[in-house]
Amino acid sequence: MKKIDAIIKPYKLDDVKDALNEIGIKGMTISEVKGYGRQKGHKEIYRGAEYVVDFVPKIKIEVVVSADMVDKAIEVIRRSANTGKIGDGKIFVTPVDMAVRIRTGEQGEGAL
Amino acid sequence: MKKIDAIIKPYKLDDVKDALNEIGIKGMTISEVKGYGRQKGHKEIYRGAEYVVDFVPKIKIEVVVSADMVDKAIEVIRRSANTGKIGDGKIFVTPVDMAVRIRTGEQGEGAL
Amino acid sequence: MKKIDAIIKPYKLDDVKDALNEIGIKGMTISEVKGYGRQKGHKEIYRGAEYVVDFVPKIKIEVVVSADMVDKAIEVIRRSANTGKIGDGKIFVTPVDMAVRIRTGEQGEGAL
Amino acid sequence: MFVRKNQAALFLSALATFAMPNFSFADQAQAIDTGSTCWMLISTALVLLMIPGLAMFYGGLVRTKNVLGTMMHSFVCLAVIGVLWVVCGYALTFGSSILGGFVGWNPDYFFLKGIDDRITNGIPEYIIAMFQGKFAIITPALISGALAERVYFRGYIMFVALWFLLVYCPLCHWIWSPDGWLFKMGVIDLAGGLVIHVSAGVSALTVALFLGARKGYPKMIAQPNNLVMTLMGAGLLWVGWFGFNAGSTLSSGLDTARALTMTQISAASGALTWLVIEAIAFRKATALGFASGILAGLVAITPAAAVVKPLGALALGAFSSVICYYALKVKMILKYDDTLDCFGIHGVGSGMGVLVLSFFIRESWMVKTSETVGYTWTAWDQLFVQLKGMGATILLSVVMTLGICYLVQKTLGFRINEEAEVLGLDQALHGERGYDFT
Amino acid sequence: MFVRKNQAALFLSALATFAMPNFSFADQAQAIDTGSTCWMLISTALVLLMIPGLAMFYGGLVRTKNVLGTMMHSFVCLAVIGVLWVVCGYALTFGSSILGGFVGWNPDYFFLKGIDDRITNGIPEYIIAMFQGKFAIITPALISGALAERVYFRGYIMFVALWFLLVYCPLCHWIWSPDGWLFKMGVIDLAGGLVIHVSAGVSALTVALFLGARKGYPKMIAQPNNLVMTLMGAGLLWVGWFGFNAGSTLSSGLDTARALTMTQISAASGALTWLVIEAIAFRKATALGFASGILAGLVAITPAAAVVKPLGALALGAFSSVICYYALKVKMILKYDDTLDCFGIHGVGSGMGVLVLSFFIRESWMVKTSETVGYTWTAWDQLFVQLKGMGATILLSVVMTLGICYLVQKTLGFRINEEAEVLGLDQALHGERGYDFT
Amino acid sequence: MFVRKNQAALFLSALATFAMPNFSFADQAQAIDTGSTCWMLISTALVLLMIPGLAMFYGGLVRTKNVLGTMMHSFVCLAVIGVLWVVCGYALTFGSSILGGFVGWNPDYFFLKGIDDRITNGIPEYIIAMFQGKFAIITPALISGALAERVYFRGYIMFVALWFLLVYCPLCHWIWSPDGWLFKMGVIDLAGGLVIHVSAGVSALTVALFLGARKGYPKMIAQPNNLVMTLMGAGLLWVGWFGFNAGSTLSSGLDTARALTMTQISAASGALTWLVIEAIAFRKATALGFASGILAGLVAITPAAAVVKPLGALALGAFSSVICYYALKVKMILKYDDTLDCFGIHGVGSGMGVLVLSFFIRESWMVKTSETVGYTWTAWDQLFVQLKGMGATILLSVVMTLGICYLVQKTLGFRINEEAEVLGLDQALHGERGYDFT
Ligand SMILES: Nc1ncnc2c1ncn2[C@@H]1O[C@H](COP(=O)(O)OP(=O)(O)O)[C@@H](O)[C@H]1O
Ligand SMILES: Nc1ncnc2c1ncn2[C@@H]1O[C@H](COP(=O)(O)OP(=O)(O)O)[C@@H](O)[C@H]1O
Ligand SMILES: Nc1ncnc2c1ncn2[C@@H]1O[C@H](COP(=O)(O)OP(=O)(O)O)[C@@H](O)[C@H]1O
Repeated sequence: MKKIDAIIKPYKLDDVKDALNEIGIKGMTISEVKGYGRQKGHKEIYRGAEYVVDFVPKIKIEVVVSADMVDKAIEVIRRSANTGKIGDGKIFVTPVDMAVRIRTGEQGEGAL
Repeated sequence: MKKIDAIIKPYKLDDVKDALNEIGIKGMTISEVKGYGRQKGHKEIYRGAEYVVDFVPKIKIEVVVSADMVDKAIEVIRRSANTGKIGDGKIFVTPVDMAVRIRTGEQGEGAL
Repeated sequence: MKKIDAIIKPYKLDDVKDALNEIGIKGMTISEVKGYGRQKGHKEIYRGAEYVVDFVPKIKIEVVVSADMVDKAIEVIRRSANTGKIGDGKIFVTPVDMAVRIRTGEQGEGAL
Repeated sequence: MFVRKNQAALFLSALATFAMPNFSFADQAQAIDTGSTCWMLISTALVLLMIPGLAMFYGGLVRTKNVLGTMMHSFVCLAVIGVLWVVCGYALTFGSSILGGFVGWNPDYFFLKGIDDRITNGIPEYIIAMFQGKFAIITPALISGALAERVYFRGYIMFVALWFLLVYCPLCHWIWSPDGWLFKMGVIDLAGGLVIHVSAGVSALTVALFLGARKGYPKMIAQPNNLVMTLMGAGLLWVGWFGFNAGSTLSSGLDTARALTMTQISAASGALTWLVIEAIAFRKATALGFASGILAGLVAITPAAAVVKPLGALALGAFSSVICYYALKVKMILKYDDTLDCFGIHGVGSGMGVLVLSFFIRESWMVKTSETVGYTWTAWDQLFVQLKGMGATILLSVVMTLGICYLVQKTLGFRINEEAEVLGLDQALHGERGYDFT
Repeated sequence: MFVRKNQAALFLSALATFAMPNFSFADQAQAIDTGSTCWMLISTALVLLMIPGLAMFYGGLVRTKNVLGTMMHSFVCLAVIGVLWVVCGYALTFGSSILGGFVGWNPDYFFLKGIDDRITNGIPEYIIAMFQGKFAIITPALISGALAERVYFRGYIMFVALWFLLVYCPLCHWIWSPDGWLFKMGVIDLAGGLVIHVSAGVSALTVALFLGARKGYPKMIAQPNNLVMTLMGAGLLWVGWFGFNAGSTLSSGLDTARALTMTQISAASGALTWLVIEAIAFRKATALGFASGILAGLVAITPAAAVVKPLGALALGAFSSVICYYALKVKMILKYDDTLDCFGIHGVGSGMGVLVLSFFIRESWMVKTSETVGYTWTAWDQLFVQLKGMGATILLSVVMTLGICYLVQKTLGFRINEEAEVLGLDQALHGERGYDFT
Repeated sequence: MFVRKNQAALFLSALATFAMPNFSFADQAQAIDTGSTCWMLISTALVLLMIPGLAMFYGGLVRTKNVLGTMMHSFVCLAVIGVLWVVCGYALTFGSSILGGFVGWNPDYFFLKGIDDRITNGIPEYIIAMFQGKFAIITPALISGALAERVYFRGYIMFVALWFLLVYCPLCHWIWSPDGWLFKMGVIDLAGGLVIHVSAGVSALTVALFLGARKGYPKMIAQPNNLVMTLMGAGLLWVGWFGFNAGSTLSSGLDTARALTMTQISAASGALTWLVIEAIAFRKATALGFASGILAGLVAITPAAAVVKPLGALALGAFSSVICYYALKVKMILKYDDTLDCFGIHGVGSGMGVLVLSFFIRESWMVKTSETVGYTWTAWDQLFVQLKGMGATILLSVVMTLGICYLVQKTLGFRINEEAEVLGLDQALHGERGYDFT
């Protein structure tokens, strides 16, 4: 099994979720994160002073999938999260030794 | 060393924390996440319209443990987080190459 | 490639970010987390009762780097996040199989 | 005192209660009634309180990224209309008819130059002017509910300024100025069922249709960022409404007490009704529904507060919640994006009140009017008058608002570009964030 | 004017200050005192402001998942009691005694049918009725602090409705109606130390014991979701309290000024005292403690505001914070779950005020009363009267409240089921979330 | 009534309007003017409302970790100054001159012992005392904007107490007491341009320089935690300001209406101007800028509200926003840390108003004054008087504030230690968190 961390633009979440659903990935965990990178943060104004906010709001999607699903999942995320603009985000794939479903105790892919 | 990511129901946090403490795991990092899966989100009402919220609040516990503690930790989390209802969550185990304690620079298991 | 998870004290974020920038690491993702460990939480008062808050606010920095950058990055984080006081945090290193830049589809280190 | 009630009504209340201001000097023209003056001072403050109240009510209902922009839609009227009112607004509304009665004018009112020591019915005219000004400020702010989350701020400012000059001023003159044609016709509109709520509601619907829906609507689920603040806002609005309605009697007497009483009763009745409807429909009672019921009750009684009695107030509040609730259902079917339901509540609820009040008028009032007109005045006679008033209001509002929308769109721009809409008004137009709790 | 002060006190203030309303007409029955009328209008608005104020104060103290539900506990009284008051509340409280004086009744007050142009002491009776109604609305809302985070909304509504009819109406009649037996006995309770705060506090304790503690209490640490809002609420409560206490003089004169002054002083003194206690106990000064001190000072002066002088007000405020602080300590030992300390502050603090005021009464008042009764009236005589009043209040509150609790539990259900309690009221009962800042 | 306006002005308004309170009894000394009394009661409540308003305004601008501590800086004045005022404040300010006129004293005012049934100009003196007390409470609270996020709470309390005794009391006596030397000189300061805003602003700057900047300033970017609350606060401040300025006429008449009118106009003009400046500078319009413009307009009109006319009010509001905007720019160059710009807005804007009002005074007022002084009184004559007043205010404020700062620093400690500053005031000093939305 592999864990896919996808860091995307917040307003793309629904598209990505639906896209993953279509290829049968029906579980995921998301969190609000802030990103730093090429994409420059926006300007804010405070009593006549203008300053740049370094960190940009992003959504991180964590989804654990069976090895054979990885490429498909990556492809799907790429397509659905892509806007062609700087800051679209990244996808990282990391190994997973084991997965357990707390409710049943099932292990491995059956737990997904 | 292994990293255990446990996604649980928020109100179970204290139980899990205490359970881990009992087996001598005295450090962990938690974050608020939102989950998507079999468990359906709750209904909300807005001016006469009813709609379902897809994502369910969850707590993610990240705890890095020495290899020999993994099974014990999983077992303990399973027991303490279990309610038998859909949405109890998952446990994922991933490999860790190295751990460092920032304060002292200790490396490996000594850093935990 | 490796993923470095650094859990640090919130007010140290800017120092760490700048330090990483200096060694040419120009991308990272951060999130607000809560930590539990040796560092005891602070006391709060509620209508004459005093109680301890177990979890301490921390910032988690996730940065994926090429294998050869890992030691340098760890060293830099350690130095910039260190205050010598309990609760300075941890650095965890985990393997990364693949990285993809959503915008371009670039893979591997080129995606960072 | 004649400004806000048609003469029969006033006359009657005078007979009924000797409620003439108690002057301390022979020279009445100059004598101050400290009590009535005090009530007008505080009523002005109470209506002012409704602006932050409205900003909180609306601001809590939008998405976090638009909270400041939405609140600014209410606040900015304090500045823009606040200044315009002093410059020419009071003259255009309460001056004597010009242009065939389309608006009024009075050089003394231009920059409020000539009223520095004028006193009417024991009340300094300055304070009357300020009180009336608050109504001019809040009306365009109400419309902002319909265009929330998707307009340029500069375009919005141009819109409210023009709307004030081309819709509010004429309408206010017609209905509240002693020589306004609808006033003379005997239209009953104590505190602005037509002048404020129907005009705002109908214009809101027009703007909403002109602008089109927000990106993703209606699929996009509502995400009120702060219903807690919306509740606070509803509370402040209720408080402010006492000044809004009871202050409109321009005195501190029996009619004032009546207006406040009916306002309280109708708001309570509206809130209770909405609660019951939701309890039946969903077996749940939402805070937003409750707040909507409060508003439904308040807008319904606004035109009627001085002429109906407690039973009438109970009825108007209840009717209003029922009809507004279904108006919102209809919106969901027609799928137009009156974002915060300015039309669905202010237009529909207050419109209902303007008409239905005809059937709940105090007997003594009807008797009196019959004497004045010389034949038995029935509810149907009054209803007919009210209908004429509403027709004129709707016509003026729709036509002018459409014209203004096109003008704004062509010049400064009205509907915001997609990128800014996605980013959110706060960041794109105001360079700020509403909250930063990290 | 006689409603809220026993006759001796009134008489005296009249002598001392000629503070009779200044009528403008011979026919006093009909003449309007625009100043006093204005003060009653605004006092009604100020007490209304206390409802959102209380909702904010309480709402900020619960966990995020219950914030809307908790605020609705206050707001819903505006609708439920607001309507009941018009239907029968005013008749049951201020009508002439029936059922051997248990409650009152007056057909004219039924649906406020018969007071459309009635004026008393220069003030339209409508506004008196509305002012009194606000007290009826806020009292059950206070109790909601004791049952926070663990009741069904439907059950809560049934509870407040019954409690209003069976506890508030009788008690209000006994103490504030001219023919109430405790009124005649000379109980001093200007603005509701007994009628409002002791009755609410004692009932709150009863409900808390009946319902039992929340899941996880007391181990579960308190997690106020928004102390910032609690502070705002405390501010609004203080402002509203000026109308609450000073409005209770039903005039705009010397007694009014006295009541407002003592209210201000006692609140300041209470806040300062709580600050000092915490500074000593923890070397910290909490915002919640400060807000609690404000409330402690306000509830303590409520019964006494018109009879004590500044020194007395300083003392009552200070005593109140000390005794309330220790009452909360006791709660932690006994481990009952009066969640937001309605008993610990309103019951204890105001109860103290009701009794201790006896020792701070204005000399002139004592002299006057002595003349009335024909022998030297001492603080101890007054204390004895106050004790009787308190005894009756406690007895009625405990017995009726218990009965109502059982009834509600058996019918609609009162204590919420565990799953919903874990989920939170907002989601389970209202289908909403208080905040969505994402 | 003489307290707040110099005699010429008063005299004139009397002539112009017969605005003498309407007494109901021959014995004027004792007769109550219920209308004016009502306005003073409500004005007191309105100024009280400004404390939560200010707490919200300031509280929203700091970082989350300091929100409660910052709000407490405003709230605690209600307790500390609230009690001190009753004990000796009123005596020190409005008693007759002692110590060569440095302060006043009147044994009757000590603990407000001797005014229990005193009535002046138809208004119970108690309420005058309470109204004046609110000004004493809010003034030190304003200063807290300059020392936000970096002082010990205990040190802050000591500071405000001493500042009240050594700066506010003398200054208030000089300018508002009938035998104050600046009052006699004819300084115009209706509601506290000098007494409140310039004194607070100048002292704020002094404290800011004494304490030095916060850790990380100015590199550390501003992170207002809740601009939404700041907007709410600005709204409440505007509402409260009506009581602040119009209440300062100590009556309910023509001058009152004038004061409220000019206040409304100047605030609107100030807000609009700031909006325009930002639109030009950034092509954006910030909510904070708008709120700052409201404040700029309000502080500028505060000294002038009763003497200028609408055009003057428009001008003062606009000037104020321009000059304040640039004052903030200068701050960024000089890099001193007047954290929430108490000097930059209250000091600069109100200071401008105090001087520039000279050129907008109502003609009739100038005529009248000329008669009084016996030669043609010009704007320049008045400006000279105003300058003297400002000089005295600045001198007293700077010298005393510096002294107090050193004393506090040496005794209880003023500037907080670095660790606590990093941790945040809420956790370190109050043991609480402002929000817990998890
Ligand atoms: N080395 C990295 N490790 C972890 N996250 C990264 C890294 N580089 C970028 N990111 C995340 O990806 C987001 C987008 O990256 P950015 O360089 O801004 O644009 P792009 O994705 O187009 O290259 C960043 O906001 C950050 O959250
Ligand atoms: N494939 C997955 N990858 C990551 N997280 C998942 C995955 N599937 C489920 N989860 C997480 O586990 C939570 C519980 O899963 P769910 O299917 O709802 O119930 P159950 O755990 O009983 O199977 C989800 O809310 C989500 O946060
Ligand atoms: N075993 C662990 N797994 C994951 N995170 C941990 C672990 N132990 C500690 N942490 C994180 O590191 C933070 C600091 O650890 P702590 O023991 O408090 O101090 P120190 O870093 O000085 O040893 C904790 O707050 C927690 O967030």
